[in-house]
Amino acid sequence: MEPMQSLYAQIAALGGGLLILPLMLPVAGLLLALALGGRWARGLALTLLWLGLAVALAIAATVLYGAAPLSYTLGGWAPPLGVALKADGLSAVLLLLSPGVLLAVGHFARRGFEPLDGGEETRKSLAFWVLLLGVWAGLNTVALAQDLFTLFVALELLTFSAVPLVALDGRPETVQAALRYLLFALLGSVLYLLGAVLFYGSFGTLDIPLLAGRIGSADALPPAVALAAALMTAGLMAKTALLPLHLWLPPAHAGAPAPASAVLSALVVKGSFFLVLRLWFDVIPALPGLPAATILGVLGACAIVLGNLVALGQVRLKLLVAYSTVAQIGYLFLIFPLAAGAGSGLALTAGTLQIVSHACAKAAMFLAAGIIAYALGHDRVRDLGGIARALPMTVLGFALAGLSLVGLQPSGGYLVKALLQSAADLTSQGAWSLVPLAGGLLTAAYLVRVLACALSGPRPSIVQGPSRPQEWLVLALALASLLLGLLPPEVFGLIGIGRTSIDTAALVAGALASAWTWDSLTGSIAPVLGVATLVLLLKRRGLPTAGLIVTRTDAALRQWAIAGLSLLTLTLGLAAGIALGR
Amino acid sequence: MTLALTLFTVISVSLGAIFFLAGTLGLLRFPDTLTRLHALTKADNLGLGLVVLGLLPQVAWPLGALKLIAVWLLALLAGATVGQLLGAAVPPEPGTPGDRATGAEGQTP
Amino acid sequence: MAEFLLGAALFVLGTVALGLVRILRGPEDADRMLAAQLLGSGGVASLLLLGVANGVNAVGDLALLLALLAAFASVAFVTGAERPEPIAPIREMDPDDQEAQEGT
Amino acid sequence: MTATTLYGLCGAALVGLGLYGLICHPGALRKILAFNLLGGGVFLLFGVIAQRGGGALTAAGLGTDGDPVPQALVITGLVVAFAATAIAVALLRRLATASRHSTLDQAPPGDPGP
Amino acid sequence: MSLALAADAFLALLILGLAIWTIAASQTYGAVVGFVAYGLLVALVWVRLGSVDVAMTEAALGSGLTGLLLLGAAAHLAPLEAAERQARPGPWLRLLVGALCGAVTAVLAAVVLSLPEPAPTLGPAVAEHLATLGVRNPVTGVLLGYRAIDTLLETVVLVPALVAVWSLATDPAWGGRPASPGPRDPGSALTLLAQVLPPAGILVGIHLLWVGADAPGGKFQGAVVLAAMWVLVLVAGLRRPPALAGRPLRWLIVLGALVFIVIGLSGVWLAGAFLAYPEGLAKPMILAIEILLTPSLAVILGLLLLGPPVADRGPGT
Repeated sequence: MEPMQSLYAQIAALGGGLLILPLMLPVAGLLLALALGGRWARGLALTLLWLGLAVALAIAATVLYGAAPLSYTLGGWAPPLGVALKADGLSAVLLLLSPGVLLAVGHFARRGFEPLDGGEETRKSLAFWVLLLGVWAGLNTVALAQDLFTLFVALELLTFSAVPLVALDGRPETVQAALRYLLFALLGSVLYLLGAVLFYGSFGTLDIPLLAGRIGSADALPPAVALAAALMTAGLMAKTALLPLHLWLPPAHAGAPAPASAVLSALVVKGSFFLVLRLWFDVIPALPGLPAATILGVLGACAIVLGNLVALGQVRLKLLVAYSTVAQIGYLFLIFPLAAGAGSGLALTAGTLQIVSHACAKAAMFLAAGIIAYALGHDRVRDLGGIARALPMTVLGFALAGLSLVGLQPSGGYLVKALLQSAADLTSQGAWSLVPLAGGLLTAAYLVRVLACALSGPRPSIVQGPSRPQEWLVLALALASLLLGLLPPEVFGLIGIGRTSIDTAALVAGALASAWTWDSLTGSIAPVLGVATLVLLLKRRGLPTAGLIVTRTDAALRQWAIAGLSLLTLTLGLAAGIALGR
Repeated sequence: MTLALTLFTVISVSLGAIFFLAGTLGLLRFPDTLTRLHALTKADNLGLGLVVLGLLPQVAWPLGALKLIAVWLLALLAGATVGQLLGAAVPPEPGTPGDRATGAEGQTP
Repeated sequence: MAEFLLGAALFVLGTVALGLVRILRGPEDADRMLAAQLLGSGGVASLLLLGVANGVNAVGDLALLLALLAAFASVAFVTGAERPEPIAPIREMDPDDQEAQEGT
Repeated sequence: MTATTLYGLCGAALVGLGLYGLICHPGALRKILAFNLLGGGVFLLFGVIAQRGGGALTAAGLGTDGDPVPQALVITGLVVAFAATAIAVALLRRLATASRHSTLDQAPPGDPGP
Repeated sequence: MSLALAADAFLALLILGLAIWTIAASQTYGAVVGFVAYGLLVALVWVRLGSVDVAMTEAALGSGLTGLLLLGAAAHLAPLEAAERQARPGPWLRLLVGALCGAVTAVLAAVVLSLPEPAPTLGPAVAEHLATLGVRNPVTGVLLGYRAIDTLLETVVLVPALVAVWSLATDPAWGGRPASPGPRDPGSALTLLAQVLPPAGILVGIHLLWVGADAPGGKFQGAVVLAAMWVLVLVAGLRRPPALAGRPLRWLIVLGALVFIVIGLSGVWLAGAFLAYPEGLAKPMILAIEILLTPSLAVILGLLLLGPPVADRGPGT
């Protein structure tokens, strides 16, 4: 214990200076990886990620045990003139999550993105690792920067690194998916930037704490603030792919190589969502009490229901997993109407845990789907027969990750559901808590559909099997999500640090308190079993007409012009919902 | 002396402006691409040259004047090149649609 | 003097802007290019006039920059089409899917 | 009516035009063009805000004396927008040569469809 | 004064007219030409808005290099335009989108007109500390002093962007050279231009970089000019584009940003903060960063323009 203490004291003495490391490690890494070339890129990226994980742990520990955020002014110029970095609990969670997931994905991708035998660089062996470091740099900057424009540059860093990952295998349909992703994400960025411009025009600063102070001291929200918040929220929603704006996500996430899909689904969409959290909880904490929050909640609910239903009808496994991401993004936005007043702490904790839990689970599912697709040479759900015999560990990992999404104890999904339930009860908006229940059942339905296909039938012939470590990594990610609730409750205290009067550790402990009672267990397991039987009984039937309607709706919404229309409507609606709410 | 210089500037700049006007009119009124091209490159080179000439007495020697002359020389070079490049790219017989410009020509508003 | 130069700048800009009608009317892309070219040299002239009128040196630098890049649009006009891998006018496409479907 | 008001209105109109083009034009290159107009509108609005921040100093006319912070940010933004355009054009060229497609809604050949 | 206002109104209307043309033109090539002209006029607006720095960047990058990129693409994609037109959304949908865009414009205009008076500004604060940085151009002070992190991240952003463009190469072409036209007729106008213009251009680029500390100009503007000259030489076929796997080229690409980081880190020990400059050394350090960033930026911008590598000498791969 003694040396640990002194190490901790040394790290704490560094204080805010520690924050330079997560900012500069990935940046220097990506520059050096390009310069040194494909022979070194992989080793460099993995080494730096391990180093980054250690730094993130140190920062998280300092924040947690110091019970105060770390901050740093760059260049010694205090805002509004300069730019400040701050690591509060939320940032610390993202700082930890990114290298964690990236390491798993990176080790998974050791095979498939390696240089040639002679050490000669290939296209994939350079591009993948440079872009992976770019994603990491973007996420870390998103986590730490406190300036709306610096955050804009960080978002662009994230987008520019994520888009080419989609098109890495170069088939025309993935190139098209990447182009669609890029253009829609750029539309989102411009709206975000326009919002930032209006903030600067109104208050003469882009620094989040200063803005919060100046907005909070005004009597009413000026129209410029309402429009700015609406533009930024809508732009970020476009980048996060919340339901009517999800046109780019399924083809991009399903078309990318498996490790890239995992990164895109687990982390990249969370980067823009993280900024929604910053905007709604830090810049303008009054927002969740306004009608605009209901808009976000309703869209979230629609995403959960529609996304899951479309996933249920998918023919291909990777598209099924991609639509599951569309649905899971819905949970993230469900928190905003529940964050009004007393529900704030519960909602924020639920949102943060959903980020973490979904990141691990979805990374596991995409990697598993990738293994299966490589092994069989295709990923048609109907023809998965017997794959569980050939790849038992992979299918187990897929199933466990799925259980976390369903929300069984003690998974992260369960915690999210329980916290949302408490927040709904506390703010007396009970209807919202029905959505996660329905979502869980639908998730169970498509999970059972996949597993039923995977478990039945004879052992198929394998085109290209996974390596043992790859299977272990899938399992590890799935378990991380499934066992999230078993972490000591004090750890969850991290989330609330930097915010007054929120004890997130206590909130999580409260949500876990009733997790293992008989009622609660049967309450979660019985409906899932019911759905499973139903699915197995109906397995032979084709797609019912209701399914056809859902698929058609989804296809219509994914037309570019319709999505653009939705984006405009949403922007104006949110602006009205903010301006008229006061 | 200053009066003479001022007068010089006024006359020269005005002449330059008139050449620009002539160039524009040529661009709008001349019948085909090649004649428009030739009228234009001459007019705007001369126009810019006269403007530069007129401004010379009004700027600091020698740096300001050098910059002005450099601008004019660069514009001359650009004008000559553009004339050559576009001239070569225009289809030989006026009126025949270019290979890139197939389709709804007349519809442009 | 400053007023005269300002007025002259406006006059030149106004005149060359009239030429923009060529961008609308075409008919050849080369005609459109000519209008842009005229706008460029007119813009340079009016910048020079403005810079001297207001005594701002940097505007002269801007004019220098514009004059330097003036020929580039036309260079792109001539060279743009001749990049490699041209798109064949009409041809049955042959999907270059050498890579198997395994990546999906 | 002052110059800043005028350019403010102009910027707002450019945003509207850019949005329309980005949403309604089927061709990807036209979308890229529209994106550049949209970005130009946003930058122009930022410039107007910088100019307003210059206050009485800029009333005289020319000179670099608006609020320099937005001006610097616009320069950064322009570089980022150029990089975005370059990626988009490269993707589009690749898509067009590989599949003779330059739109986003029609699936290129070889796509089994969702 | 009203003359100036009339000029502003005229300029604003011209810009709107060209923007409408860019959106409404039936042919993409014509639309791009309109966009190039629009960029020129926007540069003039920036002069009117009191920022020659931005005007230079807009003229060189926003109109110049972007126009070059888009003109090339428009020519390349011209055969596909007929198919595009058939994919237009229906008239009602366009009408609806148009109405909503109009609404966004109206709300935005109303908000912009209602921004607070007197406008909040950081102008005085920027000017107050400018002497500490040793530069006289406030925009350079912001870019390399107060908000150096944005500039650093932004040069870093260009690297994934470049890798993104490169990653669109085919596997066999990886590490090769971007497409080049091959040698041309030595007497052609293009060759002549590519021989005469670059020396002048390099001088102008260095001039812009050099005055940047005290007057409008700086590394971005200088780098764009240098990039344009380089591309001109390559397009004219005077030189072959570099092979993208070359070590020296790769190091040149990252050199500027790496030096920026190293100088920034040295600030931790010398001046007490990351990206801070020690007293008295601020100006030389800022100049060092600018000078070293310029070639890196120029190479990156040029390579972004040149596109992905293609298979060596294979006609029409």
